[in-house]
Amino acid sequence: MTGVGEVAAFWILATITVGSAVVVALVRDLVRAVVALVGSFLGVAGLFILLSAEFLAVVQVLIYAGAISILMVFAIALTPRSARDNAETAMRWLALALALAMVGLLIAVATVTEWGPQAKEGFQETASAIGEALLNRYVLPFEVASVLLLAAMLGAVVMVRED
Amino acid sequence: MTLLDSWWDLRDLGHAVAAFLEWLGDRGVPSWLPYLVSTLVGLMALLLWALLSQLFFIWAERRLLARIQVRLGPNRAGPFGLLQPVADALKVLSKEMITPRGADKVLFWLAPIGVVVPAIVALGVIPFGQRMVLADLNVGLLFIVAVSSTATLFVFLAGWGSANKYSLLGAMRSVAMLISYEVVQVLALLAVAVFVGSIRLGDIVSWQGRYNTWLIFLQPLGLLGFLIASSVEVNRTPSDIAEAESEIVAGYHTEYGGIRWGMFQMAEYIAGFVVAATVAVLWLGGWTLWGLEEWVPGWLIFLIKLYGVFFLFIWLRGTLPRLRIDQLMGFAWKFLLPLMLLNVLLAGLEMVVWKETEAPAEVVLPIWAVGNIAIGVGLVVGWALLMGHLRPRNRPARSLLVREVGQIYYRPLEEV
Amino acid sequence: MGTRLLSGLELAHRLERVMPGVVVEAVPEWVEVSPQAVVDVGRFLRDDPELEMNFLSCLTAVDLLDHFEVVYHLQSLRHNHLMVLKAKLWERESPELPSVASVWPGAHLQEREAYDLMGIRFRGHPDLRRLFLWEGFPGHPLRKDWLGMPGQRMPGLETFPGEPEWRGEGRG
Amino acid sequence: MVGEPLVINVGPQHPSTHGVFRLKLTLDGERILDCEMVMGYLHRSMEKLAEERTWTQNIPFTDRTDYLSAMTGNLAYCLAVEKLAGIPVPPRAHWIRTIMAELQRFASHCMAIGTFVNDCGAWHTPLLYMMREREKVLDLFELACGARLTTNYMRIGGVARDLPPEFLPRLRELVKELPQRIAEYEELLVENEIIVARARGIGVLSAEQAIAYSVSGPMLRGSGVAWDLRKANPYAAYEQVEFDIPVGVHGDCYDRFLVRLAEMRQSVRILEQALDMIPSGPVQTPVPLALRPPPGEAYGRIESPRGELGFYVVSDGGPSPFRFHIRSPSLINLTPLPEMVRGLTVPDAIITLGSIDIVVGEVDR
Repeated sequence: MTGVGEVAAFWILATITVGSAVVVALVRDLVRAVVALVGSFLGVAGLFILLSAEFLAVVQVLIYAGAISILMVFAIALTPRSARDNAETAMRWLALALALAMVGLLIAVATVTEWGPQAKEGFQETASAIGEALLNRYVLPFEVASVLLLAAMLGAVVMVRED
Repeated sequence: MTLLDSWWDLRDLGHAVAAFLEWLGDRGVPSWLPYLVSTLVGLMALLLWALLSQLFFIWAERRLLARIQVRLGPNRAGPFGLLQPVADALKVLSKEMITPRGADKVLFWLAPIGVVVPAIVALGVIPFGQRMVLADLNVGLLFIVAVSSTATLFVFLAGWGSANKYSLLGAMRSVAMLISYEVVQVLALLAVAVFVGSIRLGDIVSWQGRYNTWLIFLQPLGLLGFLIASSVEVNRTPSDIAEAESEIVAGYHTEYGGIRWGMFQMAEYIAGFVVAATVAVLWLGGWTLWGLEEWVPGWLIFLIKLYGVFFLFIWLRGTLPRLRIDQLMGFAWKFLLPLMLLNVLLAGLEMVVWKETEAPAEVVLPIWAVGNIAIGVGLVVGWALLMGHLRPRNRPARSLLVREVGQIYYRPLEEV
Repeated sequence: MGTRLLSGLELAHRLERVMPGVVVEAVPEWVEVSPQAVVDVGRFLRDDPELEMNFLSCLTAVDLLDHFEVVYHLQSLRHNHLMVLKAKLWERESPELPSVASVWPGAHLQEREAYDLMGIRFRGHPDLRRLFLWEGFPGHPLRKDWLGMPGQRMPGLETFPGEPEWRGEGRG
Repeated sequence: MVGEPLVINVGPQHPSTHGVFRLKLTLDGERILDCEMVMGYLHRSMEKLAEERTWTQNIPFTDRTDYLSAMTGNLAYCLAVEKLAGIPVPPRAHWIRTIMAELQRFASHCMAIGTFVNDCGAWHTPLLYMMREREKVLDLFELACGARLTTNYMRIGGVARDLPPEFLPRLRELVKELPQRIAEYEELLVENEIIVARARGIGVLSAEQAIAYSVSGPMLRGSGVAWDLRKANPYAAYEQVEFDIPVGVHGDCYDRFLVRLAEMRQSVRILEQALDMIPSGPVQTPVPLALRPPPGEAYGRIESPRGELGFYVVSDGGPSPFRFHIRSPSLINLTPLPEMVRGLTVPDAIITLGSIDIVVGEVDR
């Protein structure tokens, strides 16, 4: 993280991610909130690239910006009663308290861990490293996760069938 | 790599840019400047190429469709109607950009941008030549699919933002369709990655160059699945459900006028180029032509293949009727997905066998090619017969010819 | 061997036997029944095995200046014969008769058209609204006394252009 | 999971309602709950205008109701008036009328099938192939009577003018060429899996329903009822020609499409026989321009490409008809549409409307 380019890129991406996250919380219209959410997803993807984890960045774009945002939008469109806007709810204060607690936790973790130089040598291939790790050391969780996902999909199909 | 590697060697325009950057570097400019300049040059070249070929293809499509439909096509503006696309562009630019009253201003304005940007960004990864690629990421293939999947959300926003019943219907339909065909698309690309062993587009092209084979022979099923899935992603017949004129007027971009509508059209064409380029790189050997690329410029071969695939889309558009949305979805989940999974399994098996036996490529690849093509044809024809003709309900029929009046021949359709 | 036109007299005898007093007048070309019995006559004509008039070919309303006339052309697809059934309505202000839409659903739109253009109400019609003109349209255009035309002239030419007592303004 | 119903207008201004005709669809998601037809946008009240003109001056009206088959419109009106006034028609005129009616049927079915397949999504290609054939037929009409669309060719008592000498040779060439063209359509369209998948089992109308709703023409035959006025009540020269009536079996959009395609073949067969059997001689019995038929009424009807086209004319002895009613097949064929469309999706409703093949000029009159 030495060159001036990386530092500038980092700050830009950081502001994008946090900024759109704040927008998601504050904006009235839910669909606009989803658009801001996509903005923060892309910001996170940018941060991944900065950490030279390009495979994760591309998967982040594909999964989050591509599919999860659609999921959110469909959820909004198909819930009949949702008033389509971020109306004030009674849970406001509880949410604020929870948020503050979360911020406190993050700051604590950030200060405790020592951040030493990570990226010693330059840009090296991480996609194949992830692939090998998934299929060698972590093959069991990989298989269990896929079975879980399959079960979830079948469950969804069964739930929606009319007859 | 070749005898003539200096800048005037037109076989790969990348040499010229590299020579210019070296010259720039010696001038003692700050270290990041050449990097910035090469990006700008690459971007300009890509955009110029995309827009020019889009204009060309607007003309080519209208003329080709006309030839298919036994008519002439535009021939008034300029010789052979060549200025017609310019006229269209001027018309689109000069038309007023109306925003419907009930529309959600921000989303309505954002949607066309959100649809065009992914299509252009995906162009950056495509290798036109050995050194003619803007950014040869080692996740190139996945990058194309990921970026073009973000456009789906903005298509929905277009429908949702323009506060019009027809656009809403069109938006819901197109999103459901795009999602289900993305799965098929990724699986089709996966099979290619299994064969080549890497998803860097440069590696894929050099792999095909090294073994002097085209993956179309090794992966026919993958190509079939990818072509069908991408014709849905790009909203071209036989699946232009989103803007099915005969049903819901113009789908999600009904309310758009002027350059905003023009952007949707540009996005459709450039996404079409991206898909055609992917097919050209993955299945047709990119800029290699079994050694011919030593003499003929690599990027020329690549463009010929790209335009050939795009011509296939135009041909599809001119001839096939449109499937209903639920049939299209059924086709994706029940027919294409199992086929693609089988294809990935097949590719995996073949790679394992090849690695175990360490047999030389010249022996193994032809066997795989013949085997894959046979299995592919057998599967498609067998499945089509099973789903189609064997079921009496779907068999094309003829009407009875009767001589006398008064008889009733009605029989209710037996439910299958 | 074309479609045989059933004679009105024979039909009148057949109707008299089944429903006495329903036939008002019988002429070789058509048979006329009392308007209020149109539905029963229709059901009989459709269900009777020899006649089996299952196809209502055409339903027309005619304004004969002193009374309205609803003409039904009925066709049997199996026996290939055609008959003409008429019903006369004498009151001019609000002519009314029961709708045959229950016997032949094909009359649905034709009755709506007769109501819209001629002003004949069909009792029991599932959805009697104007078919072509908009709801607030004044009057029913096909009536002879609807003089919406310029010069308030009676429809129909009395004489030909070029004939001696032609009094048109040189038209034709 | 029933959301709130969405009412959309497949409005008067819509690419595939074949003219100014509106369908108000109440939708639950994609399924149609109810469909209401709103018409009258093209109502010119032909029946009122006809009472103002003489019997011969009314002939041009009959072109403009069903503007896709003007010849059959003329023929039906002239038959009705000839029956009313008892005017004989010379044999050559009978044959010319048969030739013209069958040519018009071929051209009209070209449009019907072309637009139906166009609604299925085949991007105008089949429509323009069939337009090529239709142009040849319209050229023949122009040769015979000077007009392509509103022909105004038939007169009471026969036909306006005799056929020009080069008409029959050109018709013979056309009749030789048409069978392969129809074979080409069958190969292009009937074998097409997507059209079978889109149209089979959609917009079903059973035989009983068809008869009850007094539907006629290809729609009635598509539902399996063998009924064709050219056979049941032969007029013009249909008695001396041999032809079959195509009949569907399942009464859905696909069968109606097949029936129309087969009818095109039968029309060509009739034309071949007519070419050999047409006699020479006068083409019109002289009828005074100031025709005053005896008081009375007549109901003349023929098999137009859309169904049973009838003219109920009442005469009070005056120079102009007392009552001039058009039995329009398109309007009556529309009656079962709400029934057929309930429960389908929007694209299916559009195809069902396309398969009924209405001409709004004839619906609204």
